[in-house]
Amino acid sequence: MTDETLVSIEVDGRELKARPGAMLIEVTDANGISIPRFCYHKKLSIAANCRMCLVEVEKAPKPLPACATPVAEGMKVHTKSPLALAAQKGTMEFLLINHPLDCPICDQGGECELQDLAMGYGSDVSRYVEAKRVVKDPDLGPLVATDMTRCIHCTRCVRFGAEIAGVREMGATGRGEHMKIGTYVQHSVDSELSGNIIDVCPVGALTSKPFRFRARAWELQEYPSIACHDGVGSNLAIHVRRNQVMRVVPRDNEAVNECWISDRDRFSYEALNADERLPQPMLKQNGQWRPIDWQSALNKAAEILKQAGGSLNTLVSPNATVEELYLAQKLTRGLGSNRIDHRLSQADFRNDDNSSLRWLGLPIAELEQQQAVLVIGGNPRKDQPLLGHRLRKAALNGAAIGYINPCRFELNYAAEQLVTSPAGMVKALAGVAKALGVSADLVKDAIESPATKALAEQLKSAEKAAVLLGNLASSHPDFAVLESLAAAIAENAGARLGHLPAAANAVGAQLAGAQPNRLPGGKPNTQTGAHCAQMLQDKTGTSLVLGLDPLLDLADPCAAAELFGAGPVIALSAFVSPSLHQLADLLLPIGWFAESSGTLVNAQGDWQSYAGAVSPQAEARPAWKVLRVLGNLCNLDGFEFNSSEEVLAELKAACAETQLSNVINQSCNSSQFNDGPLTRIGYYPIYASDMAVRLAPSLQRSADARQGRLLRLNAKTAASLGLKPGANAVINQSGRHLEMVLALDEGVPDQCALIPAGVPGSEALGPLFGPVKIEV
Amino acid sequence: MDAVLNIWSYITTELPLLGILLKITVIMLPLMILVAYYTWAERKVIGYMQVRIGPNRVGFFGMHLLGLGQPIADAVKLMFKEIVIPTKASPLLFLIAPMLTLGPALAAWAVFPFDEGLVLADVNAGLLYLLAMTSVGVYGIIIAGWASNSKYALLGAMRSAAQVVSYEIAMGFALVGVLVAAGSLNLGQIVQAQSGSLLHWFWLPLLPLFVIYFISGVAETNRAPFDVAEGESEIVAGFHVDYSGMAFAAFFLGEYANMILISALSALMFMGGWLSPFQGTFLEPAFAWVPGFFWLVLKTFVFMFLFLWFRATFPRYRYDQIMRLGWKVFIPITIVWILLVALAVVYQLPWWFD
Amino acid sequence: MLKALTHSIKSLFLLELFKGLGVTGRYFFRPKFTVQYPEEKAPVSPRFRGLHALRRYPNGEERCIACKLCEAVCPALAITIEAEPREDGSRRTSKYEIDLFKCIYCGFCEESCPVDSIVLSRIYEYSMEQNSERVIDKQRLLAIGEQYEAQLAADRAEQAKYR
Amino acid sequence: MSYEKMIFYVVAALLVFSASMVILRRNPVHSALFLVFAFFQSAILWMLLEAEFLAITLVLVYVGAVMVLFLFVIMMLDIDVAAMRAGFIRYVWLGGVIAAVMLVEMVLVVGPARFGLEHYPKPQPSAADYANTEAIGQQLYTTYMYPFEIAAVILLVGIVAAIGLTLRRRPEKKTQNISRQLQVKREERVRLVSMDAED
Amino acid sequence: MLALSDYLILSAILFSLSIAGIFLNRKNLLILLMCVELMLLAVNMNFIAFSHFLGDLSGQIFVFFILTVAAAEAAIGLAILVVLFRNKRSINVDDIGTLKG
Repeated sequence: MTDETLVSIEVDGRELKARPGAMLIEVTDANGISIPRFCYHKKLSIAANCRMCLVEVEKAPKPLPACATPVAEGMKVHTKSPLALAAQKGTMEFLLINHPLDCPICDQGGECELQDLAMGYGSDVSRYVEAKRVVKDPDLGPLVATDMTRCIHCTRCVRFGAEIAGVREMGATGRGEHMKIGTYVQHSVDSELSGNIIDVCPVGALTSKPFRFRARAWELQEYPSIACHDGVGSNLAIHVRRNQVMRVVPRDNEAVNECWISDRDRFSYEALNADERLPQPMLKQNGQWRPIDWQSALNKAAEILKQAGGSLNTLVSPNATVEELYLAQKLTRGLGSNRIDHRLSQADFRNDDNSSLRWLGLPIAELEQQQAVLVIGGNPRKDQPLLGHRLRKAALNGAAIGYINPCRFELNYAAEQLVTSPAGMVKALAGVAKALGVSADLVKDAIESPATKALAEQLKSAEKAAVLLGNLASSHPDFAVLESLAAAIAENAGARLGHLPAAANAVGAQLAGAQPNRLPGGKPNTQTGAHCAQMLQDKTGTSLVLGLDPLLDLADPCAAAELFGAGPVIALSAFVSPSLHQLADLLLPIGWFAESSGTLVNAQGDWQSYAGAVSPQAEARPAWKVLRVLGNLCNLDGFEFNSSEEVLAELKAACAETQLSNVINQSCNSSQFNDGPLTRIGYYPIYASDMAVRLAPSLQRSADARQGRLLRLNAKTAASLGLKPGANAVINQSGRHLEMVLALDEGVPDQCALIPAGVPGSEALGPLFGPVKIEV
Repeated sequence: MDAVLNIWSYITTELPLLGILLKITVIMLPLMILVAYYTWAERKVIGYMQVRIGPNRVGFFGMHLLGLGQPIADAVKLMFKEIVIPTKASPLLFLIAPMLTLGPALAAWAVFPFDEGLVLADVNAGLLYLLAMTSVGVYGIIIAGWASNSKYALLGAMRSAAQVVSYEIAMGFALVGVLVAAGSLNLGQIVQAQSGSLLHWFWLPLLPLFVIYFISGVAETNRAPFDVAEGESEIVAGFHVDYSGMAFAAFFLGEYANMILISALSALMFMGGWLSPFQGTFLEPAFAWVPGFFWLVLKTFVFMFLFLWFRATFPRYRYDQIMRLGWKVFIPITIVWILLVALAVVYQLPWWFD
Repeated sequence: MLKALTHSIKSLFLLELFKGLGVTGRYFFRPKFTVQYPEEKAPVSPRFRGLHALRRYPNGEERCIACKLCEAVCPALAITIEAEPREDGSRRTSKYEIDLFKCIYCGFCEESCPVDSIVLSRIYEYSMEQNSERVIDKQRLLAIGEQYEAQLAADRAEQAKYR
Repeated sequence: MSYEKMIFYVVAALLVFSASMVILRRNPVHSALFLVFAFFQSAILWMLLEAEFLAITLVLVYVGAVMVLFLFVIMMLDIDVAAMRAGFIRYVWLGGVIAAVMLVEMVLVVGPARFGLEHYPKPQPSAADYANTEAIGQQLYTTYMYPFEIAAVILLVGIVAAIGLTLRRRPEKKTQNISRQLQVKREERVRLVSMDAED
Repeated sequence: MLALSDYLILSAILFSLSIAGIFLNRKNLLILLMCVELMLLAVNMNFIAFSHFLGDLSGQIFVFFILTVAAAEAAIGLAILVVLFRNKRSINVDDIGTLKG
């Protein structure tokens, strides 16, 4: 923008240049002039209902709210003039009429915007002698605590729900003295971004329930960190008191998470102090667990590893840091094995040899500028909440969003959803491809319909378009075909191809070489090895698992149980779970998240490093140190690292010339999956995505977690099986049984069952997609 | 009574060694008790001067008795305290030092006449012996300071040793005046030389020497206002900072025994010793029955009280001022006065020196 | 000249020293003011800052609301507070400890308390035999508060107008 | 064995012991303290020889003054003891041999053969009113008047020389003149100046 | 009865010891000074013994003078030592030559 288009205004005697149409408060904020405010929030619409930002504008008859006054050429503004101050003081007095003076018991005390401004604008004694208003607190669920008497009706939470979360959960009822902010009808706030209303609330009306009363703002030390649950890599600030993580709040980063974070990132810290933390190394002897000291545990581990040699299976969590992944692959390859993988839920590896390094395909911030997006097999709203939020922003800007899914998901914006059975997804996608004129090989089974044509047309006509493969696509048994088709569609429609990574470090794991076909730096590896599915098929050898649950985190728990039953299992884990207890032979406690330093590579390829905020609990040690020592004890070269930075530097050097790209060299067109009489659609619910999340009590109490534990069928299928909603149904897959409560969901196609993975009991099931029997 | 005297004379004549030991005990025991109660008196007197009442709790048989049991209680407590020997200290010297302080202070009493002829060893060079003994007392201080292996202790020892040695000169000169006036080194003869009346006592002709002698005595014993070695605020407690229990108590006993010695010597050499203050007046016969020992003790007590009175009154001198007083004031005055006294003796000027 | 002369005479005859001795000598005979402590006790001000106590409301509810202002204001870092919601959901401390060895009895905690919960009582005669007893916990603080509530309440009421 | 003899042998043994400690101890403070001890033993022996004045003077002058001075110097100087002991072992045999030879020669000369009791019988005990101090004083102030004066002058020279050697003028050192301070007058501290008022 | 020779032999032993001491501690000026004092003590012992056994006070008078002069000697000796130490941070006899000029 050139200078000519700017208007010049004068604020408190300072000449300022401003974009025409900008609100006064934006200009003053940008120039470091502070104007008090409550209802204004830079990411929310303007309400101008708190009146705290009243300023004097020359030639205006009354003070004007700075948040709702557009700048005009030659405007003269006084923010500190007697008139402005009197107006602000008056506003403050009105606000304080009904605000309780309970700062000492208010969790916001010490970081409260009202408290801060009252210090400047409030008076010592209230002139209001009447009784104060009392408002009953609505129950907003397990995450957000309320104290609505303190509410000053800024409506930030209401606007957040309507504009950001996309769910009109909060609202104001009544007028004047009787105005209340609540949920209309009694229900909890279930949005996956609901925690952000804690941050936007300027007073202590909405506070964090897990954090409730546990610490005061001034006791907390802040450490920057990175979220480790999804591919966004949200920037976090960890608040620590006496070496204990008390809460997690967002850090602004416009390129990644703006100023929001998902509830999963915000509340998963509770797992740090869970009872399931592994306090010290444990060894299983004759079926009995007994604690041992670190030295003998490490010696024992090294002994097992040296014995295993080339037959070692290493399975690493894609949420682990690149340092850990790098050391894990170095250790595995140093021992002569190339059996390492991080793609735990992927079923189809046929594209391993002809695909490049998968990533989002475009910067996160550009998602919201797309005009058409086709999401194949994914529900970004729940799987990558902030990517979902970007897509919602795009949709609100008029973009056409299309989904091809084995199930209809509840979205918070208008989108075209094409729902078919899992095998039908390939055909539907092929239909889209055909409509775009993709070559015959790929589209031989294509089913064309008006819907596919419309999707194709949207992509074709859009200037900026993207084709995104989600979690359900990557765990689909025909992932290679879906990916090839998506690539072809993207190419033909002039769109960009991208993957929505399921885990925090899925991109980084490829760069670290934590898969058999990639060396560090993403360089191709031709040495024979075994990927995850191969290992599950071979069912032999010693296993080393890092940061994952050996059953719940793998696509096929039944096969996994056999694999881990075959040989000794060494587990590096921060937590102990029933399956670890049952299958592992040696448990080495490691630090998780805030307890060690590390680096995560997010969906758009940002390397984001963080330092530890607290020391690991009990005898736990940072995982990279454990791996380093194991390398030393196995007499391997190149394990002389003194800090995680040194590990990172070595990996970064290997990655110096690596480019992320989603190019597919050779298409795969042979579908290998067919629907059965009743097909399972397996998915990981939002609060079952990894071990830590499963152990965060507040998240597990939330509505999403409850919903995620249900079996879903449509009414017709249920009726044909003789099942009633709310009844227990017995799921039978791979000869094992699991009882689950049934819920009806018309979004599920006929002859399909939506069955969650990663929830308690699901370790008894087989692969995510496949035939399943359901009985009464 | 006669039986006791008989046994006494038998022991002293037939078993001289045992006799000497007995005599020593007879002198030492009351002296030690006096030392103990001197500490009590000090706390009491200073307390009174500061409008307090001082120790008043520990008594005997359940009665408070002005706190008379206090010294005993203190002694018992000190006896049961551990003597901590600092690391890298010289253990032998560390333990010898307190004895070296106490020893000379007690040894000096060997030549002290308590009444006419009532003396353990009637040495001709008694005065010289006293000087020798007081000068040996410095060793306790120096060795304690050095053996503690502490900077504070060493600094304190250096200070107090230098002070003691300096004031010994003034003190010695003052005693030379006495010697010249009395014409003898024998303490008994010095007292005899003062015989006559209150005005014949040496305090009058040797007034400056008397004052200097007593003040030097205060300085010599490291008492207030010359207690820079103590100097709580600067070197903690001087040379005995590392001492505890009985080792510390020995220093304490030595200091108080020295104070009593100085007081007794002042009484002896300037205030007529055991001579009655009413000698030569009409009251002399009326007090003829009073034993000389009583007068000596009375006079000694007056000086002992003065020690306490000084401590309650005067603020501490600065170290350089102490040295200045000793070297630049006292020594010149004593030398001049010795000259005057010598002249007076030679020319037999007034009646004292005839 | 005259002044120098009088000064020399004064110092020669130690006049000032004798004056000093006179002063102390006079006081030797003055009546003594000593308070015979265990039998007699000096009066204690209502503002006296002695042993800490946690008070309760007359209905038995503990006053402390875990605002942690005392912990924040304590210059000696003697106070340790842990808080969490009580079973009924109200904000209460789960741990309230004062290290009596660290405490300097400045009374800031009392002054900062918005609910008059932590107070410094008039108690100054207390001792402990074990080092670990120096940390007094919430139970003991409340017990002290209950025991001396009448006195504490009276003192607060009397001082209310000056605060 | 008589008292006298017993005392002599015990004291002589202690004297020889402490004298050898003076030369053998590693720490100069210990050497000095053993020397003090040696002086005490000598004083006792001198008492046996009826030289009570000199015995007390020995204690007074040597123990009370000279050795205190020695200790002062030793303690105040930060002496590297180890360096001082260098060559100790090397010269042990030389010192030992020379001392032994000298000792043998001297004992041969002064042994009982020439200076035994038969040659020099025990002198008569002096009279009861005999005072050693008085006798020495008598001699000093009569026969030996001039040497006495000379000795006094030598002492004075010693004092002056010692002070002259060790006195350092330290210009940076600040001292105060107390009597001057006490007699200070107001005029010396405050100077009243009349100045024109500035606008 | 104690003979004169007893005293003379004792002083001979003392004298020999101090000679040995001078050889042994030839670097330490302090010990050297102390050995000299010890030597003078031996000499004094001789004088007094002779004085006693010959019944002549002159010996004691001489000892008196020796004491006086020796005190002065010790004072000056120590003064020189202090000056040496102040300049050289050492009391090694070898260094004393460097005090010249």
